[in-house]
Amino acid sequence: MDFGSHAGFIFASYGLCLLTILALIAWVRFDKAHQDRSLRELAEQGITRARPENESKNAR
Amino acid sequence: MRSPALNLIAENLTIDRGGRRVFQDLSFSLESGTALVVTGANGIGKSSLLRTLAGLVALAKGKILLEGGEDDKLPQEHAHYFGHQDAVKPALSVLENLKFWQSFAAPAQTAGFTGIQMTPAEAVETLGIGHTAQLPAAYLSAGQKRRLSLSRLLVTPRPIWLMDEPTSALDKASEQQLLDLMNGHLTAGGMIVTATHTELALTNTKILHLQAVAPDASAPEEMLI
Amino acid sequence: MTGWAMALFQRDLRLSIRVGGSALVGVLFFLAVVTVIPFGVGPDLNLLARIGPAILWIGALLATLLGLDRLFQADRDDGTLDLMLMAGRPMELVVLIKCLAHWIATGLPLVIAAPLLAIFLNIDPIAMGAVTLTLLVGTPALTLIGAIGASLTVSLRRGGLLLAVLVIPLAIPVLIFGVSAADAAIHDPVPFLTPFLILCALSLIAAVIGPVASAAALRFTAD
Amino acid sequence: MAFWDYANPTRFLKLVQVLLPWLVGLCVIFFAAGLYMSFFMAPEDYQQGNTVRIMYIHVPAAWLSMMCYSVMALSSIGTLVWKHPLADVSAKSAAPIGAAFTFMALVTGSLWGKPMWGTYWVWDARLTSVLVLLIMYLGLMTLWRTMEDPIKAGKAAAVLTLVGALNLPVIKFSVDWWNTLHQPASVVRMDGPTIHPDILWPLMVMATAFTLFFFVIHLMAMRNEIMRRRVRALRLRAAASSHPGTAAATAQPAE
Repeated sequence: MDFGSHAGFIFASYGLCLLTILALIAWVRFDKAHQDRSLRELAEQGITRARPENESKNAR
Repeated sequence: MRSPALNLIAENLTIDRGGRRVFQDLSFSLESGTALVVTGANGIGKSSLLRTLAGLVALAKGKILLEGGEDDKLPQEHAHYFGHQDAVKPALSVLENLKFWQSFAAPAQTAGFTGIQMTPAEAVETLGIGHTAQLPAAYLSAGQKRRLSLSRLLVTPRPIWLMDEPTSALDKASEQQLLDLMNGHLTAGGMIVTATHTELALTNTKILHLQAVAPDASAPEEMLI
Repeated sequence: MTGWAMALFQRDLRLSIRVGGSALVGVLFFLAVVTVIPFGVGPDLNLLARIGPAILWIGALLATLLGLDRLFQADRDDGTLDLMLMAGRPMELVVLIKCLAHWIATGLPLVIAAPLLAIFLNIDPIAMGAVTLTLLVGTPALTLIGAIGASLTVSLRRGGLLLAVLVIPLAIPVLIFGVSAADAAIHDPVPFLTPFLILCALSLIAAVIGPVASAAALRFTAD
Repeated sequence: MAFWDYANPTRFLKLVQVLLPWLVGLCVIFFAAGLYMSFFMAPEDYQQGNTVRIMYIHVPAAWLSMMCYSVMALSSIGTLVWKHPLADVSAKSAAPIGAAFTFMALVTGSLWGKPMWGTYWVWDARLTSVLVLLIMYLGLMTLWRTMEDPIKAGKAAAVLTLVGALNLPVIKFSVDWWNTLHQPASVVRMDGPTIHPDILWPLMVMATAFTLFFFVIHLMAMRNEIMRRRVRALRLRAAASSHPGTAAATAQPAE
């Protein structure tokens, strides 16, 4: 299909949007991996959340 | 002697600072003419307790009441906070510094508290820095600045004094002077909450000892998050 | 003004006059900004006359931002801010009075210097008057809006730059109407009064929002 | 009330776990449909030719840049009024997403503008206020980064967000002083949309896709933020070691 003389602009816009969306996805993924790793490292040192689940329920 | 018209009550105070629980469920009450001496190891939260009573740190739980205080005022507006910082402006003269605080801080008059209001000149005279009255505060030594800061409590009568390490930067003679002032304040029906490492010879004291408890029993709410 | 308010006002004014000559630095910075612009755009006097009001306004905005970081920081550093919070006085009013004193010490000198700097920019007398008038009405708004940024960054060691970034978007409306009012006086696309009255309204709005937001921020960052 | 139950971060995380796959699936479907419609079904505009296709991403991005700020403003009220821990998290994690959408709206807007007006940038009301919005997003993100204590930073940012929310209409109004090159608003009108349904439908589908995408990323970012605060709290506890900073009090009279 033909997008006329402005095809460059159209593809550039869609491309840049795609890139931004991918960047957002990459950001949350990497951030998640990072926090997971930190939590794991802390857990290996024996530092975990001590508060049990049922207690947290009546905390609020 | 006099009826204890004032009663400072703290109920279940719980404080989190920077995502860390400083202390929890701390309760006490304090009557007119009594000093509460807060003791405990470094970093246990003595300063935080005083700043909480001063209304500077938000409570996570609990409340602070002042029975017999002025109705339209918060408890901290009946209190003077004498902390580590002097709040002295070097560019102003000693009297200018003091006159500002006298006009700026609202006095709190309550039944049972008979503390009198000194003029700035009398106050600096009382604390032995009368000869510096006209000098810019920049020329004062650390101890003199401390005393200038202390004279702030004398020019605006308020029944509660919150004093964090009041004796720091004071020599022996000034320390005795400070104790006399504090005892005078108690006799007048005021109350004092002080955090200190040194023994203070006060007339009528209660001790509040802060100590660490097991970590797991007291995870802050923030831990959830 | 009641006693405490007057005492605070006098104290702040005294402090800003005695400490470091903040007014002078502000005016010098203003002069420096106005001086460098012709080097950027060229010495064409007609062009300078046309963009002159804008240059003066931007200069005033930058000079105001420069002095704002000390508005609360000096008081926080020596513990005064804590005592002010528990003095039993409404913090919103305290902020308003501090802003007023700050504006008289740093903003008013800029307004007074504006006509002199206008000469460098080949601005004709009527426009000169208009710019000065808009600055007189508009710079308080800049200080009041800036107070929000100053109280948000009060606990940061080097908050000055961040303050500018946070405040500039909020200051854009003031800039727009200040410059359009001044422009309107020169080559009237609209009557002078319309943007000028909007500028007045913005200053009044800032006099409400600035102290309220700033007092809230100061309370939150107290501990 | 059910809503408050999910206010507990732990439960919130569970809810996210359940919700996320569905949202992701829906989002992908809507994106596929939207892209297909905007490329192959929507007609060329008789004036703008094929460049009108940029609208199908530009308008949703612009819409989300505003919606994201609204989410932050509401969360800020939650932070300041109810002191809700999740409100804080929500506002903080929305900021980068808002900045990304605003950036998208700006870039696509100027790529649309070049063939239409012959220039990448005009200082008209919408473009300018969107640029200001971007600066505000970035400023807020910086404020969050520079303050150590997340609670304090959250409160400071909440104040700024709300002031900014008041400021945005004023900016829009101020910048309207200049003539706007954009077309007047035509989607929302009292007598119904005036643009042709062939154009409107792809636009709606794309807008839904973008909105779903926002929620997916926002929930994931909130989850990350909750974990980040957990890590922080645990590290603080680790640092405090034997003295956890908790204290029991005994008040007794001295002899």
